[in-house]
Amino acid sequence: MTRSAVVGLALAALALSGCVAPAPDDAAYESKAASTAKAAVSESRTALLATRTAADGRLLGTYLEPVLVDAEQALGSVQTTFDSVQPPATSAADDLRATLDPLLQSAASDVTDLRIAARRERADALRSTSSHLSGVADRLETFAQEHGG
Amino acid sequence: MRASELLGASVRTPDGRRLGVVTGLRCSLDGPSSGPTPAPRVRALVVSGRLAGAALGYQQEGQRGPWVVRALIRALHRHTRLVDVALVDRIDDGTVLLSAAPGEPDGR
Amino acid sequence: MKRLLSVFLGVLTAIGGFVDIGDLVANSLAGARFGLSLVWVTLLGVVGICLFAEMSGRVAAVTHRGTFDLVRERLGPRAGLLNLVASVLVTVLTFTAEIGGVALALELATSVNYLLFVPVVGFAVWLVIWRMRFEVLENVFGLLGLALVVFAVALWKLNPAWGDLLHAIVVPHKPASEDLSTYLYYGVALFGAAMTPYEVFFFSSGAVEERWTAKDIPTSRINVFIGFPLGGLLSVAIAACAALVLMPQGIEVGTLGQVGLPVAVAVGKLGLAVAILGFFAATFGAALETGLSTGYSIAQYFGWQWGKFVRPQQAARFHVVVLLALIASIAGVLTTADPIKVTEYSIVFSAVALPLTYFPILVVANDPVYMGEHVNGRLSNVLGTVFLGVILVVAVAAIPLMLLTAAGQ
Amino acid sequence: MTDETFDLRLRLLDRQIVDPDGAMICKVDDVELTPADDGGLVVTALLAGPLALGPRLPGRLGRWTVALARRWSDDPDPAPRRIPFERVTDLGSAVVLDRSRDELGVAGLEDWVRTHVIDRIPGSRHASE
Repeated sequence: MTRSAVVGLALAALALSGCVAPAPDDAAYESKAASTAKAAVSESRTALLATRTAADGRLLGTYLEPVLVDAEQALGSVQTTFDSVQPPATSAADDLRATLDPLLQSAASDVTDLRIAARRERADALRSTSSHLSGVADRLETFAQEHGG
Repeated sequence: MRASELLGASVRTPDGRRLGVVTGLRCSLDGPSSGPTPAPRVRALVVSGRLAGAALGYQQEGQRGPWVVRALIRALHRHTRLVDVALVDRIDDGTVLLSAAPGEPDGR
Repeated sequence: MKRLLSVFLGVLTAIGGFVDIGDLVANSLAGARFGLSLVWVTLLGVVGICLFAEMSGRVAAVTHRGTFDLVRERLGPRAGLLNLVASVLVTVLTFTAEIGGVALALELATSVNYLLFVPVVGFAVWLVIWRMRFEVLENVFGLLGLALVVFAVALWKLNPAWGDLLHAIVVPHKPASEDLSTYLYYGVALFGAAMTPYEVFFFSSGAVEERWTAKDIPTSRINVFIGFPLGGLLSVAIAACAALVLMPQGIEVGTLGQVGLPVAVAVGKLGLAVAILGFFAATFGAALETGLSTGYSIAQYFGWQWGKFVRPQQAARFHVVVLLALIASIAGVLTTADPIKVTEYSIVFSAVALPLTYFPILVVANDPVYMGEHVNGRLSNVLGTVFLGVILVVAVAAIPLMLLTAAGQ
Repeated sequence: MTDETFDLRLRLLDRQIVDPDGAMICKVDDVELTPADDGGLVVTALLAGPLALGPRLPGRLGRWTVALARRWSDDPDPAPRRIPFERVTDLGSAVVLDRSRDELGVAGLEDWVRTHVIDRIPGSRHASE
């Protein structure tokens, strides 16, 4: 195999694995935080939309659970990926992390609660968790917008 | 001999000049065969500068479109000539040696 | 009357069979992220697939030879083999994505994890390929695929401002928040999804399976020129639903469940059930097509007997190839690689492989010795040449765009 | 084929070979040429199988194909499968022969796969329904 082919394969493997190099500076870290928040908004709102549609009697019972499970898993991996990035040693980076991390955790645990309540068919729990998650999603969205996402 | 030994072989004149490579084998359908179909008889070697694109069929009459492809392939093969098979002296490990230099390219 | 009915049936199956997992995912993804600003790519792709499907159908009807038979004849054994390897890799990747898609559709219908369905789905695919007559297989899954019309119903129920919708399609604006490279990357994906090469292998080999002759060319044209554009409209409806329901919420599509959500919102439970049926039929039908196409391509290159018009015993190597492709695909899904991600890669690699399929078809459709009076006309050639240029640009740009955008992230 | 002359590479090589019923037999993987008494080279046989295709494939792949086919064969000096040109009844979009695959005995792998794999699966002898 020629060297260019090896380089090409390595590049392809890097792209396919979707992994991110450790953030080198504040700007890159901020952009990573913003895209993380955006991804979390997407998953939270998916869970919310599905739950709301189900509450309106418009979603099949079997459909809700896989959608919630997928959102839960995706949120988990979004958070893990963000946490695996080594933040630059600046107070700005620490602030970003201190704001975003609790929001991610909150969103993840809300979606988990939704999934549990959905399986138990607890309408009241679904409603209260939804309204909480809705607030978290809005804050995540604001965060993403503020940081250029 | 197999046809594939001829195709792609380079063609040289007795004085060692390289004419190109064999890109096709012009046949007439009048060879001896004990079956219902007369056997193809190779009349001439199609000799061109390069092999690429020669099997697409643009060196034969009739294959016209699309225009861009035809123009490209014809440009690649503009120095194509037919070499009468009677001029072949011997075939040696990927090289066709001619017994005499053929005439000028027939312009196709 | 009977003939009219069969033409009508042909059109319906062409519509229902148009959409596969790649179209579902790519259109929903692009709709949720870029609104309707990429619909023009889908429309372009539909024109392209119509053009080349008609050509390959005509070639198959006149010569009774499948696409790869001719690919090898025109490109020779070396370039033909390279072409074969690339096409088979892409087709098997698509096969994997379709099987994953069937399993995901079943998950949405039952709440049972999709991985548990994979062996059953694999066996069912094999059984249908092994036992069901070609015409039956094509019609059943084509007609069931029409269930996806529910996306058009959903769009109508969402009652959008139609004028704005049309304007967004005709005068596309890239959303300001997105990079140009990302926009183009998704354009490549949509183009690859609309023009997937296996559709042409399947269409031309199907013409041989059904023993078409030159007399069937008009029927084939009706199927292609009416069925495919209407199928393409389903793709547009899927994109529009995502643009109307998911985009305002900031939802990015990453699962099949998200693709169906707009239907639930707009139409309700029954509509959603129909959508799931559509997902199932579209992916199962496409799984059959990709599986068969793998066998068609390899058998045609080597000159083996292929096809479902003979007993399996008489096409032993063909059936073994299909079986091996199926086993590889099942193994691929069971690695737990996300089927939606597999789909995204399969359509981008399809875009890379496009010229390999379409160039030889264009050349053979121009061969007067083969085609006689059915040789390509001027319009086919002008459009064919333009599309060949487009396809080449897309194929060359696909991988650099993928690396540049980290696969659209 | 009404052309006065035609190109062997374009019209014969790599073309599908079928039997009188249209059943596919193999490809024209290569063509055997023999010098004729009255001049020129005449096609005397069509060659098929890995031993004919292998030498036409590039480099290592070609050599491996040939080596593998040699190992597979019982014959100490295996040759490609040879179909005398007398068998050809028509040269069109396919090369048509006057015998079936089984009568010609040219498909080793197909027979092996049929006996060892396909025949063992129920339903292999029946047409689809």
